[in-house]
Amino acid sequence: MFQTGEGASLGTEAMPLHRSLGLTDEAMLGLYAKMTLTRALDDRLWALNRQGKAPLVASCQGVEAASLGVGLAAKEDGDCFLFPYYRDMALKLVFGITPMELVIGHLGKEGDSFNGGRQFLLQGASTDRPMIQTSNVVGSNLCQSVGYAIGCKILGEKTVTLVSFGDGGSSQGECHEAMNFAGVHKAPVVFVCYNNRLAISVPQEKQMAIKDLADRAAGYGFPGRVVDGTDLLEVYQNVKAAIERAREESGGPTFLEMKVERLRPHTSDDDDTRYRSAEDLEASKGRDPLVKLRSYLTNIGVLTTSQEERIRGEAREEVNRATEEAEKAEPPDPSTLMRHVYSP
Amino acid sequence: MFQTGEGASLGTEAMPLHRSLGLTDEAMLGLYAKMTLTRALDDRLWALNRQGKAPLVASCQGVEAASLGVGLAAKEDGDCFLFPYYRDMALKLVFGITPMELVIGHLGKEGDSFNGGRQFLLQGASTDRPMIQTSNVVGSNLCQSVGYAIGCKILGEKTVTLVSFGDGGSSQGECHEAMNFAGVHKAPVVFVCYNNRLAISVPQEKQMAIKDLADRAAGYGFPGRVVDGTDLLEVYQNVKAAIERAREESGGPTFLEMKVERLRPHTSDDDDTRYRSAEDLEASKGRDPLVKLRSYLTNIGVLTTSQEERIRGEAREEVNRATEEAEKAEPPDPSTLMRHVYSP
Amino acid sequence: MTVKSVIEAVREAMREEMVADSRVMTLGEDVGARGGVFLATQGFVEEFGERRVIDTPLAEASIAGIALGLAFKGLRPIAEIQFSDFWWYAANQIIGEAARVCYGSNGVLPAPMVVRIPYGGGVRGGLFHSQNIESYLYNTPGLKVIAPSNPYDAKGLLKAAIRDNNPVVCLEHKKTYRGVRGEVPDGEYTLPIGVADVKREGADVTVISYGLALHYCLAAAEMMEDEGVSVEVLDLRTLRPLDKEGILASVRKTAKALIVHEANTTGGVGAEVSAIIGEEAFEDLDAPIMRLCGPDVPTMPFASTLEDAYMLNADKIRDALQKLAAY
Amino acid sequence: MTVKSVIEAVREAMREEMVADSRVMTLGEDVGARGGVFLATQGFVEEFGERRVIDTPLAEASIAGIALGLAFKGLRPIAEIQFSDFWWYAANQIIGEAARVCYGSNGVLPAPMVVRIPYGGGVRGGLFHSQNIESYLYNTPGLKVIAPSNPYDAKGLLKAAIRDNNPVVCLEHKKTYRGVRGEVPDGEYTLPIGVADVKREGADVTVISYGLALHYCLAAAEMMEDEGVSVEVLDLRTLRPLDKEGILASVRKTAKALIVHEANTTGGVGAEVSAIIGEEAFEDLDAPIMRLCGPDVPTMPFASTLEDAYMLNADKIRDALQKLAAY
Ligand SMILES: Cc1ncc(C[n+]2csc(CCOP(=O)(O)OP(=O)(O)O)c2C)c(N)n1
Ligand SMILES: Cc1ncc(C[n+]2csc(CCOP(=O)(O)OP(=O)(O)O)c2C)c(N)n1
Ligand SMILES: [Mg+2]
Ligand SMILES: [Mg+2]
Repeated sequence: MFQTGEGASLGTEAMPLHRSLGLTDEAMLGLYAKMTLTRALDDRLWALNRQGKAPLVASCQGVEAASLGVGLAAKEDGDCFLFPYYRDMALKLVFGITPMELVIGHLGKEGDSFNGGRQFLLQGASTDRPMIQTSNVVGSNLCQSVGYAIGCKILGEKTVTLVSFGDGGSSQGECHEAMNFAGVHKAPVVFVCYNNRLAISVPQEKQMAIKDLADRAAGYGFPGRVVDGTDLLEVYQNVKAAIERAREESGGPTFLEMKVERLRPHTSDDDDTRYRSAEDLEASKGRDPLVKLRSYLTNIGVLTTSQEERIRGEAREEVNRATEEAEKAEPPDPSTLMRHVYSP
Repeated sequence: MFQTGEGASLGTEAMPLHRSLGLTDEAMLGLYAKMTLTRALDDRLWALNRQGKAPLVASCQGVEAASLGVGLAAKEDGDCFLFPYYRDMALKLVFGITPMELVIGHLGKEGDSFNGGRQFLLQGASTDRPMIQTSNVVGSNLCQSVGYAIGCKILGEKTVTLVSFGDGGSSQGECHEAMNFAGVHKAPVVFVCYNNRLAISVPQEKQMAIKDLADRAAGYGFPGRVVDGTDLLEVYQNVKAAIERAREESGGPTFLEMKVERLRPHTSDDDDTRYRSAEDLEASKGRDPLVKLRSYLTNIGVLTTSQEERIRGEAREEVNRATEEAEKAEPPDPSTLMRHVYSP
Repeated sequence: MTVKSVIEAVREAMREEMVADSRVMTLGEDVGARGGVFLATQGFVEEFGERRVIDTPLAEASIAGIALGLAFKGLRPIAEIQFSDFWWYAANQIIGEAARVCYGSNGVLPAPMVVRIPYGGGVRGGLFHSQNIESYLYNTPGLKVIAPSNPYDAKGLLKAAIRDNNPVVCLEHKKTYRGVRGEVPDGEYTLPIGVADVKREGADVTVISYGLALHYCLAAAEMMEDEGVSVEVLDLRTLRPLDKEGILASVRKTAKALIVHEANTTGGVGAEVSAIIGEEAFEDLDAPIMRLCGPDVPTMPFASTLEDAYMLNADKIRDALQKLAAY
Repeated sequence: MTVKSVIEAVREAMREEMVADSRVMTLGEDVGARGGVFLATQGFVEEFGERRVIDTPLAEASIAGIALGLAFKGLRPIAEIQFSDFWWYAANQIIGEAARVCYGSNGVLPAPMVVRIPYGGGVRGGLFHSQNIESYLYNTPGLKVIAPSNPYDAKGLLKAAIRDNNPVVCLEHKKTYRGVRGEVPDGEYTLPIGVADVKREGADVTVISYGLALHYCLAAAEMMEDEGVSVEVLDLRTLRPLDKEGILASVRKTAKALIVHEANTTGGVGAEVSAIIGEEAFEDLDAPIMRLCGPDVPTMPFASTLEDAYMLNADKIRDALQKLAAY
């Protein structure tokens, strides 16, 4: 279990950390609302699965702070391109993807903006979001993202590419190839690894013989950092710095290992009691990023109980609206099956 | 260019290094003879290529000390299994493969002991040599060797597996997967990487953003060492230690990066003047492992001029005999084409 | 005889072989405590221990490559690729290496390994949990490929595969895992690899299939019976080596052939079956050799309507059989 | 018109496209200072610089994956896989990803990339420098596959491939690189992907082929002419999409078809061509659909005798044509 170190950002100092990072109290409330919405949506999707409406759901509970922090830093930067992975719901919400799009994606209905109901949630691409997530193949987005980043450099553009993946994904050969290629070309890319110590059921010690994946970066000639991925501000700070470094002439890639948690089974198809102890799960819940952010904001008096209730109520309403609308959508017309095998 | 460090093993100390390593003067002369034979054979094969008889030759000049040192340590150990690569001629000679087998392998004649003329030199397997080299696919022997090593462990055998490959091979995704798997399972395996700073024409700086590949081992939880691969005794010492470590209960893999040289073009098909400066080649020649061993033995008075001449003469004769015999062999019977697609 | 599901038969086949032969072992993602995502190895790690049941890192190339190395050492590994859609990473070790090793060593080095791969659609898996990969495997000399359609065949063929001295890919259609049940003998048995099986005798048309689609063919044959057309249903069971004699015998009898599979049409197993018939039974044919195979799109989509449009069913097959019968 | 070799035509096609469109670039092992091991990119790094001519690490998965990422960014990468035998590592990015991207994004995301792959035997390359990999590519929806046999086709098709908005694999037979020369127009031209070409008109038998084998077919047709049999030689040129109409038109004319390729018989392009004919030209046929393709062993061995036993030549094809003509 990852322990928040001494440099932990949470606390009740005179000058709260977020302000010293240039984030207003209002912005923080907005972020708390985003995280609350993410959680509510995630719960709803799980319920939709149990109702037999959403064939598969991969919960993002435990990774929200990391994903939101990545999204926030990238969005604020204004010139980032993303290759996210399946637990990046928070990041996607930051980039303006609506709850209704997210529900539609899970139902496989007409109007899905990333794949027209051909793939799982938000895999594919849309015309107006700086984001590509081609497939379910763990690890395959890594080389693609490095190629994209090198492409930006070739074209003389300043865009920084961010790619996210799990501890499991780090085992893939392509992860090595991508990091190596990025190192050689000082590609403007940030590798974001969400380490929840599990690849479905396989625990970290069966995946690797090291404690910190961040240590691998040295083998590729660029920095790697361990980040408490349940701490929104620590994530934000680190991603921001990595984006800046990526853009510098003599900069290049950074590897950020976000120590996160998995609060749910791997997906709605999984039964984690087969392999995970109740204690381990409890310990994870003790690091719930939403609880952490709430305590931080309450402790420093930025979030009041009534605000909290309002935010929670609004999230619930938004999720309800999204679900209703999405459920009304029709499935795609079967006659479209043969379309778009090739691009004109 | 790799510089021999302060701990360099060559010199004329009162107690020459080889004796302190348990190698007699006689053994050293035998090793010098082996390396001389390797060089003579390599020259002959190149000539056979130029005569249109050997379709392809990959010279081992520059890697002989490393390959011989690996072979010596493994052979002496008595319980090692090898997954060598194409420049490992010296190692193969140590393991009793005859010059005649080597020439036959290059000509694709009947009697080839590893593949019956179906593949390039000594790819395949023979019934009585502890050695498998399945293919030309750079990197593909790595996972296989780790599987073999884990198999030995499962069966409770004490065999140690050694696998060799080039700096180019280190870039393959499978190299990462193999090292990671080996780390997790503390597999009794020694990774031997011959770094000649070139993958055909691609120089090290375009292959990786680091100076020493040995640094990567830390990312897999086992030790990595930089070894002067042109120094037979330094190689021998390090491989011996790695074999011992592999066998220990709490031991496991070691990664040995042998800094070697490439004294010839990549293969007989290559024209290295297209991409390699004369100075770079000259500098490499300054680290010729055969010259280095000769100086060492001459300086300490173990090798005299007349012995040197005798050894060279014997090598020439042996190569002549092998060539004559091999050239007499017939090509395989075409009717055998369909055999052994499947094992019974 | 006991009625079992395909997944039970698969599990039983592996378990029996692991009990009988200590060299048999299994490795793959989540095959340990999780028992595999489809529970094919449920209880194995408890029974056989972590040395013989290895939970691997998420890295398919190494799963296949390590298995090959284990085979070289004399073990008999059963590797699991969690979903067919992820097999591409393992292609080099399976096709490039394992299938070439025996030939490339002039017969000296066998590669006795099994790669189990759950595959196929109709499970709302979308583009990356539904792929049919047969057409990338059955064309490989040195490899054997089995694709059983029911529990009896699955158990008998998988056991034979584990004892085989060659690399064998076992393609298990995910939708048959729990969806297809059938009788399995209580005692020990194996089935020969490379032998097709007449699942239903008939005189007028032969329909050739395998895997999940075979069941739709049987249902369609039933419908045709009502229409007075007698359909023979041949289950290929093994995709490499194809049972040429079995195929030709049936087609020579009925003089009409329809090949049915879920995989894309172009280059699928049906292409080779058709070519065999067109080459060797030309004079016996009364009609064109027909195929009813997957449309040429990159796998069935996620949306129910699109998936249904892609997938086979008994009606679609009956329509094709009617056309062929009427020819 | 100037007489050129295939490798010169390939180089010229790339160079012209790189001059005309700054988005076109190339990457692969040794494509820089070395100019590629076959010299396809000779002089490129000097002319276009290291940003557009990237010497990559030895890692095929990344070569394809990086190329795909570059394509996403709007560049038009030409990736070189040094030898077909090593393409397996890139299979996931080419087949698993690139070929599925347009469909999987509902048409939003094209993947304009070319993967050039030298392939084929007869060069004393043994099991790992000779492979025919067509049968693992032509069956892939979303991918295009070209396999030119001569300099004119190579240049025209490769230029079209570079301008295509889809992933295109360009299979270049190594033995044609310097072994086949022919006239190439001096001006700008492209050839349409997906159109076969009648390389020789004939009336009695159609022989369908591509790549190096096409030349042996032409030589065999010549021999048959002397025997009074008129052979039509159809060059597929594109393996996906296959030119169904072109194939059927020729076969309907001659009523007899022989398919010839170097790749293994089972599951090869010939299987699909045969199936197309057996399905759609059945009534027009006067004889079985014959194949003369590579024996089903894992690639041609290194030894000259074994390689010759595997490889096609004009005599072998003439023998097959004689049999078919006499049917
Ligand atoms: C190449 C590949 N192999 C296997 C799978 C099946 N699978 C889906 S997610 C997963 C575990 C991923 O673990 P990790 O990368 O740590 O991400 P997490 O789910 O823990 O966030 C596996 C094995 C896959 N999608 N892709
Ligand atoms: C997978 C693969 N890709 C490409 C090649 C072609 N090739 C053969 S050797 C070689 C360079 C190998 O470099 P390195 O591993 O450093 O070994 P060295 O030849 O320098 O000893 C290349 C690219 C190959 N054999 N296998
Ligand atoms: Mg994880
Ligand atoms: Mg090298």
